Amino acid sequence: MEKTVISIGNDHIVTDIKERITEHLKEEGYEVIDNGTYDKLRTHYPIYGKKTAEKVVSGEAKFGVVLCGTGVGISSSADKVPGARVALVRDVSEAVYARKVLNANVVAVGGHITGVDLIAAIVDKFITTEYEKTPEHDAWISKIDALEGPKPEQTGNDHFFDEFEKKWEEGYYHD
Amino acid sequence: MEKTVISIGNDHIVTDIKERITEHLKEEGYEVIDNGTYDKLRTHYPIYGKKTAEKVVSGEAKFGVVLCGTGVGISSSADKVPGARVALVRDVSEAVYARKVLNANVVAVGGHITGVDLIAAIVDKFITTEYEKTPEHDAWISKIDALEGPKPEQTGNDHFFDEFEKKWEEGYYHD
Amino acid sequence: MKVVIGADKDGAQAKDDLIKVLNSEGYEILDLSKEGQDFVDVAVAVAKETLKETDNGKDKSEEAARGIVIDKWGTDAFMAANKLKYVICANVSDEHSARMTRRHNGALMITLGTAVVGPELLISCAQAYLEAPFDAGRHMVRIDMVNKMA
Amino acid sequence: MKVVIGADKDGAQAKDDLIKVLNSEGYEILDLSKEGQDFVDVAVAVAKETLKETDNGKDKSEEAARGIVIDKWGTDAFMAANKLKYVICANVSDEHSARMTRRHNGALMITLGTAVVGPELLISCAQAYLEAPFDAGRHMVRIDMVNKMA
Repeated sequence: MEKTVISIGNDHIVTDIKERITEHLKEEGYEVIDNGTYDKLRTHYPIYGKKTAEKVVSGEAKFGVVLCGTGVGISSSADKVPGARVALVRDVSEAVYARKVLNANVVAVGGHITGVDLIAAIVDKFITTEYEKTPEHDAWISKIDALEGPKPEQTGNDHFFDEFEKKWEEGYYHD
Repeated sequence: MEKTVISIGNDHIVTDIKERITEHLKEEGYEVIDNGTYDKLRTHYPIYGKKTAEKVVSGEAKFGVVLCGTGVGISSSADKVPGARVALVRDVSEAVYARKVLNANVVAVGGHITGVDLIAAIVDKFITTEYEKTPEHDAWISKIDALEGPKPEQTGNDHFFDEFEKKWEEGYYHD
Repeated sequence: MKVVIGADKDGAQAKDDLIKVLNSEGYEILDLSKEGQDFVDVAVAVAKETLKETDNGKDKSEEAARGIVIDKWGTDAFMAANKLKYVICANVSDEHSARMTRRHNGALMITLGTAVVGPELLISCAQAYLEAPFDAGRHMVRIDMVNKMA
Repeated sequence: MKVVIGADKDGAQAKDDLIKVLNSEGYEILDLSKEGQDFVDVAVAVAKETLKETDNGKDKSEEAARGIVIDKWGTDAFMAANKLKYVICANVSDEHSARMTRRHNGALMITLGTAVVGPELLISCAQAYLEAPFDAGRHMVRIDMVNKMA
């Protein structure tokens, strides 16, 4: 039997939390595509939010999981991927709702807001809850889809953020 | 100026989280009494809940912080220390309420339920919020105090749980 | 399973809503709420009745009675209830804690605060608590320790 | 500071309560709620108005307008709002996220779900968001990246 594939991504703040969730998912029998980041070196959440969600939309993975400190930055980036429907949550019941009603395909949690056991419980329930297809639910999803703008050059483009990484390396951005 | 002293305790599940909160408190200028446990070796939360709360009631520390997976086991134990008023919380607003209205002196958080940054925010606000003394608040505290039973041999007794540790080592308790 | 429930005025609406759900799921409800009770009164009433129903908390079987207190803040009723001997009470605002506190702590009762827990989350926490089994085993040593504390 | 607020029917009561608090604290409130709106309508209305008030989110000063949406689940309005270019929206249910998402993400707006967030927590989250400054600095590179996404 083929394993269900989960695409996961995070920023450098919560790499340790990502590792624990990845281990948990593998123990539960899932295959995990880890989109990074892989260490604690300062980097930028949109890179990983975009990568993780694109793997879900392309069909390489069934669901996505994204984590940063509060979950906001990486989930906002992931949600801007066409076809991604991202739920940022702190409770199991929200994750269930997002699956049942909105057919959400990426779940986001704040790795420094929510503890590892509750994150695992949220992710487990998210990836095992089925979408409840109804005309009302379908209509909401279409309404959300219709908000997406045109995305030339964005999808699958690994160099989409290069200009900003260059400016970052040149010291343009600083505290 | 003397530093405010915080008494902290945890079970073996969340030692890493305790270390991060202890570091944070020291950075903020607090003195920390770490009552253990100090590693990940399986042990029992009532030992550390009792120790941590007793240091607060005796006056050695101004406030206590207790952590286990969900926070429940260690906070229930801490609350059974005479004079301890323990608040188990997942949000800053609950911690503020417990200080203002109940003069809570120990705060408990689930180290696997709540993330480190939110735990730090909760603890910071707990130890900097003043009790708002009113006749109604005083009356509630007296009413809670009056629920405490007699505690012969319990207070300050480091051997109080020895009988159970002995049975544990003998293999009496097993899954 | 008998569920012993109590609420003060701030928890009354949530309590009534929860009872409707639990009734429809076949739980037997004992509602101890009375006019004029504060959070201490409610916590103590629910704790004492649940202790009585469970042989001082020793009966942790799947059918054993459990207690639920709903007030504004939860953590205040939690503080009061745990003062009583044999009471292990959890203040709960997430489903995972609700489940694990029965599994690992064999919690006799939970408290839920409407100031922080929204109505849907409150119901799903109560359900998670009531549906969870007690794992016993190694967890009993900690419970024996807590129960020795007066 | 102008606060652009919207609620669907499930968020209406909490929205009215929040407006009372914010009015007493001197915020200027623009309530966009209208009969018959669903969570997508509310999210889009608040997002577009807040974008307009802030030069597409570029004005992140302490006085810059901010948006707040209250509905049943929060995470649905979050999903809709973030689809719009230049919108960085946070679904919030704790005070620390509420504060940090303004400081680090410069969040244009937040969503709050009454199903999971109790009324006191909801108000304290909204206050934490509105009171937080934007840290700019290194955080701008991430915001520039998000804003390039359509």
